[in-house]
Amino acid sequence: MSVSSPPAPSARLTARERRTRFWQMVQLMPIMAILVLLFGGALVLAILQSLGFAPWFGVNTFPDFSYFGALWGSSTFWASLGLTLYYATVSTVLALILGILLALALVKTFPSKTFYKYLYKLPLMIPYTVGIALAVLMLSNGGMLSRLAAFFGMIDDPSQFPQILKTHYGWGIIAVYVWKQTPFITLAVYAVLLGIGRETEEAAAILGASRRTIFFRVTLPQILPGVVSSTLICFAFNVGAFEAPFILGGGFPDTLPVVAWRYFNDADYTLQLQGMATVVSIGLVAGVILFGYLAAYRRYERRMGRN
Amino acid sequence: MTKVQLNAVRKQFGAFVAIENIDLDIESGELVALLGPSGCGKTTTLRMIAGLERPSGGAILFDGKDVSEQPVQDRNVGMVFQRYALFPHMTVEKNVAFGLSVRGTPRDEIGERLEEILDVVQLTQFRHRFPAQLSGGQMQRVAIARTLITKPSVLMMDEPLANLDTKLRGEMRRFIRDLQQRFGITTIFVTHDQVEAMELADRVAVIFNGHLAQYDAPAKLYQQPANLDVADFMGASNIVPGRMKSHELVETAIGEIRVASRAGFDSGKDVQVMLRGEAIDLLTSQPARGGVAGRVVARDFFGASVNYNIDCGTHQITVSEQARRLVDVGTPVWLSIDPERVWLL
Amino acid sequence: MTKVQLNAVRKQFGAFVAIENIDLDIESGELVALLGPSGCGKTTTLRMIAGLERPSGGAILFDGKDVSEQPVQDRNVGMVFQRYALFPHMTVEKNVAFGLSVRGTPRDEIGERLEEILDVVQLTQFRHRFPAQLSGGQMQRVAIARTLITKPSVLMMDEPLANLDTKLRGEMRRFIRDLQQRFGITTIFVTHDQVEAMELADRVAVIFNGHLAQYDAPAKLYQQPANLDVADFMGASNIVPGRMKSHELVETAIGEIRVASRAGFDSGKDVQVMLRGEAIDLLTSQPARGGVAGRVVARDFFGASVNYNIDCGTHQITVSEQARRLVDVGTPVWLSIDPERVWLL
Amino acid sequence: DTAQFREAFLAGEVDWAAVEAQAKDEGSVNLYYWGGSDLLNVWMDRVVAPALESQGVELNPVRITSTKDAVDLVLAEQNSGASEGSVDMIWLNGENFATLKRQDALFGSFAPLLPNAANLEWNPEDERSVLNLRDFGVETGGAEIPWSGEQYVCAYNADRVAAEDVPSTFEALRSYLEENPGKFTYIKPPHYIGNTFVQEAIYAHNPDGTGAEPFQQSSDQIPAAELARLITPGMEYLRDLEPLLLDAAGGSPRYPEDNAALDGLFLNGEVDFSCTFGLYAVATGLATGSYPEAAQQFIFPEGHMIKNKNYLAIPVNAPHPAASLVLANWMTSVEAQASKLQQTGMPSGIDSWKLDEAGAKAIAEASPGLVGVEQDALDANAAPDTNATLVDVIEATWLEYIERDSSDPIETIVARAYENLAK
Amino acid sequence: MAKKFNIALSSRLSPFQKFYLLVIAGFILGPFIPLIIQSFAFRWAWPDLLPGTWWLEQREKAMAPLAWDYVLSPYSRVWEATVNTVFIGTIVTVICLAICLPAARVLAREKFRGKSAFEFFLSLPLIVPEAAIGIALLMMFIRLGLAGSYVGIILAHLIPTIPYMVRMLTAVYQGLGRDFEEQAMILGASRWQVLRLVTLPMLLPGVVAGALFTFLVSTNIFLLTFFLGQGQIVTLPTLLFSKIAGGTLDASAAGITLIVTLPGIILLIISERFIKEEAFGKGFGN
Ligand SMILES: Nc1ncnc2c1ncn2[C@@H]1O[C@H](COP(=O)(O)OP(=O)(O)OP(=O)(O)O)[C@@H](O)[C@H]1O
Ligand SMILES: Nc1ncnc2c1ncn2[C@@H]1O[C@H](COP(=O)(O)OP(=O)(O)OP(=O)(O)O)[C@@H](O)[C@H]1O
Ligand SMILES: NCCCCNCCCN
Ligand SMILES: [Mg+2]
Ligand SMILES: [Mg+2]
Repeated sequence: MSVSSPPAPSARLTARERRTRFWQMVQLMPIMAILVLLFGGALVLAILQSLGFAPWFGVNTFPDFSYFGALWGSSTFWASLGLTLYYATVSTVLALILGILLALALVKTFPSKTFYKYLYKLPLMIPYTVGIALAVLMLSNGGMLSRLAAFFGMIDDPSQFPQILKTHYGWGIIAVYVWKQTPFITLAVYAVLLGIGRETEEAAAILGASRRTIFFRVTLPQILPGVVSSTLICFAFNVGAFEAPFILGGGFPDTLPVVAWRYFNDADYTLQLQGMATVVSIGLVAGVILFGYLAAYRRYERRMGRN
Repeated sequence: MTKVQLNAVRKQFGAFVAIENIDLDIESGELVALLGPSGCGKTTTLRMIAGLERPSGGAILFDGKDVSEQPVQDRNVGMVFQRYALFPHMTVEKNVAFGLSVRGTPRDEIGERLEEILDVVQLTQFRHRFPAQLSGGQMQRVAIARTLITKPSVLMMDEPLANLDTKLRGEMRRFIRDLQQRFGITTIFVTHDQVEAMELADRVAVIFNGHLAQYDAPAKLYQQPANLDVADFMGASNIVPGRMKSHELVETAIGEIRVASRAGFDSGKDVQVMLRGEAIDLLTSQPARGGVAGRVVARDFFGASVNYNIDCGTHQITVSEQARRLVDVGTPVWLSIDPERVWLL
Repeated sequence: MTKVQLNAVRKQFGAFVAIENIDLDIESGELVALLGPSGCGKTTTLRMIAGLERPSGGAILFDGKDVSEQPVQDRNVGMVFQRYALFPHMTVEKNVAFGLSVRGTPRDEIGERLEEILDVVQLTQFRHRFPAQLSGGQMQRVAIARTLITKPSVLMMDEPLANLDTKLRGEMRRFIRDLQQRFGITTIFVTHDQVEAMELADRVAVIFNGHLAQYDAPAKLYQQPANLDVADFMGASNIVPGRMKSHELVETAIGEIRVASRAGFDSGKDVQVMLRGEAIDLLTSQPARGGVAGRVVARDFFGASVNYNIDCGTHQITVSEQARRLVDVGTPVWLSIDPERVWLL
Repeated sequence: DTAQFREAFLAGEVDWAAVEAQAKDEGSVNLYYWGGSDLLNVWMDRVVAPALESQGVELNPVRITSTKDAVDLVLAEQNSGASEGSVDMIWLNGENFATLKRQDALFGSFAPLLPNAANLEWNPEDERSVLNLRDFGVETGGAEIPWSGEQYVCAYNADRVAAEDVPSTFEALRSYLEENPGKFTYIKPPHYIGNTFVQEAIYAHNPDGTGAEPFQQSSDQIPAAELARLITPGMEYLRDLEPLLLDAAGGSPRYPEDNAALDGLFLNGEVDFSCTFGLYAVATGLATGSYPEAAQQFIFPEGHMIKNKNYLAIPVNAPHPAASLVLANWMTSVEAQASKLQQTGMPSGIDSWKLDEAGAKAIAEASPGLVGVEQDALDANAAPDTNATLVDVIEATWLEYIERDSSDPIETIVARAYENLAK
Repeated sequence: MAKKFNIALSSRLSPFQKFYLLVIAGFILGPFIPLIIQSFAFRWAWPDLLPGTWWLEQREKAMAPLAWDYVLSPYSRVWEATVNTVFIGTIVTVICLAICLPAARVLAREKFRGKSAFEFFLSLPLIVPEAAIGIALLMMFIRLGLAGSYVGIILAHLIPTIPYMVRMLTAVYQGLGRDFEEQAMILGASRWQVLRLVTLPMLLPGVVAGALFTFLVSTNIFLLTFFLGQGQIVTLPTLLFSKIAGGTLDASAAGITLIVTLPGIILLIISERFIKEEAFGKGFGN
């Protein structure tokens, strides 16, 4: 990163300014180092490997696009991609809707509010794996809901219970993401809601707007920044997460991270680079979609006159 | 064009009583100011009239009809919020048109009324700007236009000028009064600035601690405050305790002061004598009769006027004069007090 | 007790010139106001004097010594920020003692000076409160005490009263002037309110757009502004263009006006005639000689004074009077103008 | 240093006392093992660690979820050029051993040099030595030492299946499933338990009727086309079975990821049978509550019940070679094997005929016992593993042909797998 | 009419919202009921609503510790994993705070060329999945000898946490304004005194929010820890993953799941009082 210096009236000032710039750099240095060396380095390494540069496995055919070719050329990749995006999108949208509804309820005053302010943050505080465990216990064919159905005489064999986990509809995965991420989005939206206050809503009411109109035309546009950044984070996580689709997914075709995992775990080492091509593809997909989303959002923001 | 009445209106937040039995009649087309110190309940009163807050007791009548059960949206009131509450994501135009467009007013009509109102508030050239791109005074005008375009029958403004500088504040006062008079809208505005209240309002309601302390025309309020609190809040500079010697004479620590006789103020009664700085003439030579003696101890030059602090022994008296001649600090002076303009409390 | 000089001080932010060659001499113990519209460079000037901003050119001298190289911590200046910048996590006491305790002043001495200063600003009983628990005026006093306790040789205040209501503002002005005089501290304060500048300052520096427009005593500034901009900013209500008919007579659209003769204003010269509202007497009958005829079109009652708008044909003239008698709107009047108090530009 | 020690030891120049002394110096040993069994984890901490402690070595039991992780680590560390890695010992068998061997990442032929090597049959003349000398058909060369012996056994839930309905052949299984669709599944290849089921199906459907025999050769010895011919009937059987498997009615059959998952299905009655490596799985499953109370073992598939061993291997870059040897030696002691059998249900890996009477008795007494089958019947129906190189091919074929439902003929798929393997 | 008024702008809940809140409570808390039961079960087969055999009935007969006996024994590694998780989370939080504070200050207050590019790069880790860098990072770390070490895991955890921390701190710095620091300087405070006496205490809500989030993200990370821990370093998410990877839960897995939720609950109870929700809003206000 280069530093700029406006036209300086005297040499003494430039020296002083240079000192300021230097201190700025020093302060930015540690996070730069971590992100450039570790994060950037790992990204570059992953890309290099997916292009055939892996001398430590005795492979060096760089640049070799055959791994991407093989990957993108197979229909199962696209099926996996479709599933990955499907799970990520549906759960993000559901979490978003539930989260906004919850945040809107939380700004109200009600007797058990303190309790709810603890309650809604609970899933935020505990790992995804816990959510997965809970899903297994509740939703599997041998799980609690199935047993309740049997108790009420609705089914008499676990196989009659509608399949929620281990299907390509991904209800289990979606349930876990929604369970875990609704609080996250709620927190972001609730915080933004507190920040904007209720005055504009009241002004709209006085001007004759109905509750619906107030929400869609006054409240929502104002909480949009919070909504956008929290959904971005959740969506990206959902695209890249492995545990839930691995444990709760419907098997072949798997989501891309699970495909990559299977490649990495296969005793067959030739699949390692294929795995790298897969993870790089995941990164690309997440990147492209999020950039698209962000660009659209920025355009919207500009239209709204912000920035 | 609506007569607004508050009958014994109360408001309680939990155990805290914010408004205690306020009665207030506002005539159709009148401009009333709610005046009082911070936290006295001005905003709360306004919000109850608007329907944003539900009274804990009493009734609010519009043209004699109880509106307690009417939702905000149906009261046809307008409100300009203290901090404008402009929609930050809408242009000036969209902000102003909002009230019409949510009512489903036809596009053409919205367009027409928009042109008209933007012209009145002189914002036509800023119509495509966003609130963040406007100055304080412009935002203020957007807020007013947004409210006026819906032709409310009652217009409310909550400290509409609190954030503006002196010059802009002056302009906006004039502007608001013009508009209000032009459309004849019943208007209630909230302020904690007595000068503003007096300049703008037909009548001023002074509220202390949720109680209505006085409700009168500005001149009356200024010259004949109902009690010491009001007097103090209205900026009465000189209040001297004394005792009536006769109907027309008060004995005070700074000397005897002649007053106009008034019912209820009989000989022997302990009173507070309120002397407005501009009701006192400063004489540099002892007058023939009466006149309180003192010495100038400080002089504040305000441009148009000068304030003198006169040491009269036990009390310092402030005297306000047109800035035509300047009396130096240290000069011995005599105060000549017009009996008609002394107020007893 | 320090004389402050600005010699051709400039300040540039990137390509933008915020301050253009300002020269300013502030005598030891003097109270100077920096006055000007928003964005003119007042704060920037103050920050350069404090050492928070480095001038792009010119020199700042304290008692004749260039302090350009001295860091903030060593200049022994005090500064009261516009929004007080009280440390919200410290009590009144901690806030006030901060400057001493970071210098490692012994506990005993801190204690003593704390008592003393809290007494002066009358905050002893609030010493254990946090800023959030104080009123505006109390916060203001904490900010001042926090600064004074370090015995700065130069005290700076940036719009210290901008957030206070009328009553409190009045009290604080008086308080600041008392303190400043008691300690004799060289004081510079920033304001955009001309009334405040005139009331408080020994001299006022008017800044427009980074230029020093005028630097004079308040009365001079008010009555004899250096140019139209200053006149306008100082709230001159009536400015009428005209042409000198003789040394002592100006021909204007509202009639002939008699003036005191002044060098440089010769017959035939085009001038602007500035008439202060309080320099005009309102007569309800035509005077013997001169007198501009008009009709009252508006009356604003301010309590202590009344403003009349007089329609004089092509111009409306504002006249300010003590509120002793009230002339009704519509009354025909004549303006009597004191030649000594007419200012030509 | 470690490399010198290795050479000296393999050359027989270091006597056991010296090994023990050096182990004390090294002080600790990092054992990487699949940590998915509570019972085994407890045993490691409760029995192995103190035993090593008494020899002056601290056991660092590293629980991993996939043996491949440890192999990866060894290879990556080996490739980074450092002489010492971080893995001292890995519990493994089959393909993972083959990988390490192929990459020259093994310590060398240490097993026969251990004092407790006496508990194992090394004589190639003796047929019973085969599982000590060959692992998935790959010669162990003494670079790994047997730790447990296992056999692939199925169990049924007697509350849900009548004894006469219990299948003993693949055909009977299909008939059962036609009556009771969805009540069976097997673990998903490439998990080794799933692979094993596939291998048994292939053995049973060997068109030549030679069962496991041709699959003992490596891929070098058996041409792709030939292999394809041999496995086609088995693969076809599995493909035909798919619509009868768990959840197949809902669209796609469900294959559990590991045996914990299969146990769960079995316990809840979602499936009626559970097949896994586990001679004593039912006994231990009943003892831990993870099997239904009425679980019984049965002979299936007749004549093709794969039996094998699993091993402990030392990587070439083991940082604590002497301590590893001490650990390996202790693990093959009667004491270790008996307590392992008793506390975890894992069968003994040493050969009972090589033990003295007391030793043999200790092992026998430690056994949790078979449930519903006899040892003789198990022995009678035993079959060997498939060669590791063929496992890769069969696994790839299953993934292509069954999981991905490829329309390519098996021959093509196998040929492709051969090519990939050659890369 | 009266009803409509209440709905229009009241600060009270609508009937739908009341119902919704109950549903949410069920959704969040409901699954914990079978979890708790399972942790005490010995054998709990379908379709029983309660275990057929309880752990306590079998406790004496068991060949090894079962259920809570196992979970609470050292064999389960639960304690080790908890200590690791909290230790790593704490160190990551402290380091993250230490390196993000100065950077956030610069980002909030200064302008420099390339700033927007830098800010964009800063949020990349939020959108690039961990899976995409995990294996490559592992290879780097193996080479550096950092695989399976605390240092390695802590370094890796900094990647996804820095963006959160920087966002929150930058937001509060922007809200803070320079006034306070300048005032302190004018009053004679040194750089260090300014930081210690004024800046840090005033940044506290943002620091708390940022630290809490960093800690949460760190203690939630599975994949990076799993790859880089190499089984040597077990944290609560990796321990639990190993237990439930197959998709079933036995009693000890249920017990461990419960233990894994404990630190979060404790943290929630401790921190809720100090949390200012608005502080999060600033970080996500974009
Ligand atoms: N929602 C509420 N809950 C509790 N008390 C409240 C609430 N709203 C207002 N109050 C209290 O009621 C009193 C009146 O408040 P109100 O806002 O009407 O004051 P105000 O006169 O408008 O003051 P200001 O000039 O400061 O705006 C205050 O003491 C305030 O603290
Ligand atoms: N750091 C900066 N970078 C660029 N321009 C600046 C900077 N600081 C101030 N300015 C500009 O310099 C001019 C003078 O600013 P300054 O803050 O001194 O105004 P001011 O007179 O104090 O105004 P106000 O009354 O609104 O506080 C303004 O136009 C402002 O935009
Ligand atoms: N690792 C990033 C996770 C982002 C999605 N959810 C946020 C929850 C944080 N605990
Ligand atoms: Mg208010
Ligand atoms: Mg300023």
